[in-house]
Amino acid sequence: MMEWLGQFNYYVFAILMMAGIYVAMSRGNLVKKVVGLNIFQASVFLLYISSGKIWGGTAPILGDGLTQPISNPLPHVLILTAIVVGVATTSIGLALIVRIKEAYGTVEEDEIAEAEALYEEELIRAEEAEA
Amino acid sequence: MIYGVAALGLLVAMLFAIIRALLGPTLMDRVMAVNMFGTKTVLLLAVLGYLAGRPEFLDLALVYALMNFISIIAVLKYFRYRDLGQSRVRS
Amino acid sequence: MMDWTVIASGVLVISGALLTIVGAYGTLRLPDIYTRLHAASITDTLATFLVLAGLAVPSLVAGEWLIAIKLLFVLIFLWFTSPIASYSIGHAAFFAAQKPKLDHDLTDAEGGTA
Amino acid sequence: MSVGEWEALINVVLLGLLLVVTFGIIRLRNLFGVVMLAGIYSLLMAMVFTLLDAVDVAFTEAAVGAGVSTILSLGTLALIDSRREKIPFRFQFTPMLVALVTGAVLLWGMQDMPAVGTADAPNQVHVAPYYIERTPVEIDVPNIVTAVLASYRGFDTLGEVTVIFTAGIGVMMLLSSMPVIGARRRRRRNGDDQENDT
Amino acid sequence: MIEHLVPRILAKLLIPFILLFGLYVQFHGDFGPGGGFQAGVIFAAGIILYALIYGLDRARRVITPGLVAFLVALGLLIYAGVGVATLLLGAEFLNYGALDSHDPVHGQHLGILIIEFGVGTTVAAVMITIFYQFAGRLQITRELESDETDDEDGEEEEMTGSPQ
Repeated sequence: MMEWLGQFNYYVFAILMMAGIYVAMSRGNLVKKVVGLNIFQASVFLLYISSGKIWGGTAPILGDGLTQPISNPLPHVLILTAIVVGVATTSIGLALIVRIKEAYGTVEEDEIAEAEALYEEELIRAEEAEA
Repeated sequence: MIYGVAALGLLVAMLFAIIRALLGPTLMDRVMAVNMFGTKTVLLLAVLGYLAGRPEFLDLALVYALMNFISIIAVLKYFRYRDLGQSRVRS
Repeated sequence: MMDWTVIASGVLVISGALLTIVGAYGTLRLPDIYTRLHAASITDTLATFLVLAGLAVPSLVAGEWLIAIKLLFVLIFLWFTSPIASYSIGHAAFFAAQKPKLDHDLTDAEGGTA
Repeated sequence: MSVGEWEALINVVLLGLLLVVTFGIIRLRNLFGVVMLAGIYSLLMAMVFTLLDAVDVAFTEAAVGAGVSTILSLGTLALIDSRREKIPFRFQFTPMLVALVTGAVLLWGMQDMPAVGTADAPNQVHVAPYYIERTPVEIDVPNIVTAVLASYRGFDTLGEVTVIFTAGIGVMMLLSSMPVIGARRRRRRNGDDQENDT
Repeated sequence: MIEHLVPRILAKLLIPFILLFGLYVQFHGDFGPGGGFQAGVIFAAGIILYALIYGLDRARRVITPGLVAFLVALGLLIYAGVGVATLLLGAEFLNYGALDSHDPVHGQHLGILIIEFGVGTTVAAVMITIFYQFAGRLQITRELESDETDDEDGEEEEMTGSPQ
């Protein structure tokens, strides 16, 4: 009865994944990159949860007098843990950003590369001075 | 049926809130839009529970009401002090 | 008997949803943060009550007290937190030295940050 | 209209809003605004989860996305003191190419997938009925998700908890130590004039 | 934000409810939506709200970082310990049926309850740890670099005249 919907959720998943990849790759700001990765991650969540749904079904919690079909509980389990793990790993990424800011004074990718190049030069010069 | 219509109405209001969050000339407008969006989320979650015929999942709406408040407090603290761990007024 | 429940619930829920739309539309149209906050928070309070009361009607008629009590809790939390969030936002906007837009501001130029 | 059709309709509207918010996130340069929009994104995602019957997942997303994730991002913003992206939005070729190739591959792979929400899709008939039928007999808890999470897939969950544990330790190690090295390097770069009033 | 009367009073009212609700989600997770992961995050959110309102120092005095670090490890140990206990009772790793020798279904109940508690403990403690580290970082850097004022409030785009 829901033929008109088709694979709509999967198309949205594809678009969100593309958007996530694009943000994570194209933006120079590290915080924005992390947000892009989160979008990417959430698109995968959407794929899994969509695949478990039955239209007109009900949540996989048993009760009295349920007549509807029950949606697939397995994707829910996988994604439930993935969300919490996702926020934990995101926090690691953010902590790394904080350390990068403290070390380089910036969170923009090109400025970090510049500072790194400067530091390399400085090291080489110091070695030459010693030799 | 009525719950479906009400849900669509709430979704229209959410669309307005999103537009305000996207346009929002000042940051405060965005914060306000997020807060408003959170309230509407709570309502929509309650309506969705009734739409699906399993209204016992209201715990979700309860969590939203609480979490929304916490995040708004964090936002305002960030705004006011630029430091989430600040404890008393610095001179 | 059944019809009465459905009609009462429907009227309450849909009027609440309409009120939400009005409030959200107000946040789009009004000129500055304080008036927008006004539109959002005041309609939110009543709309929350209407929607949740409308949802509570069928549960109360069916005698599902646990669900009605949970709805009551949601209502109480929203009634506590939503105005206070609005208050805090207004407070922070005031401390960020955003000036309300007055009549002469509006006639001078539209747009621009406060 | 039946309940299923209403669900499908609301699903379409919610996913449309999700796309709007996503493009807002791509376009916006103000980092605080991005964090706010990410909060809205997470709220929308949780509504989609509720609609798709994943109540437990929506519960988690509610607690994590709306609360903790926003607070962590704000904490980071307070620390890095960077309010705006330096580079404005502009079209970049290589990332776009990668994204387009990914999308094309995904669409190609999706051709064989069944439509969303059909009851006879392969993943609905393979292992899910086993869990749904056996849980009342073997575990006897009403929440099948909890049963699968804690008992049938307990080993998996142990691994996940270990990952969370490791992440907590990692953040502890990264942020509780003194930022000496970076500070010294920056001070050397800034010159010696700031050394004396430490 | 302790000097802000209205949020403070509301937080004083809400924090016990949030903690209680976290416990409800934790131990009611078998019957409705909920479980260790969600409960841990909600419980941590209660503590985080306390830290936001009353300041990190007071929160650290209530829930000391040492205690949190202990709880991070304790939760995982509870989880793995249940597995080891089932091993010792002669069943497979994490086969809770062995926990009750008479009724395996009851053993499953018990096992799920215990490991959910372990999960909740670890998740709550990790979230609190992460928040403590992020919120306390500014203090560390300030102490170290009290001479450097990183061009504060130099170029504010959308806010004019930040306080302080």
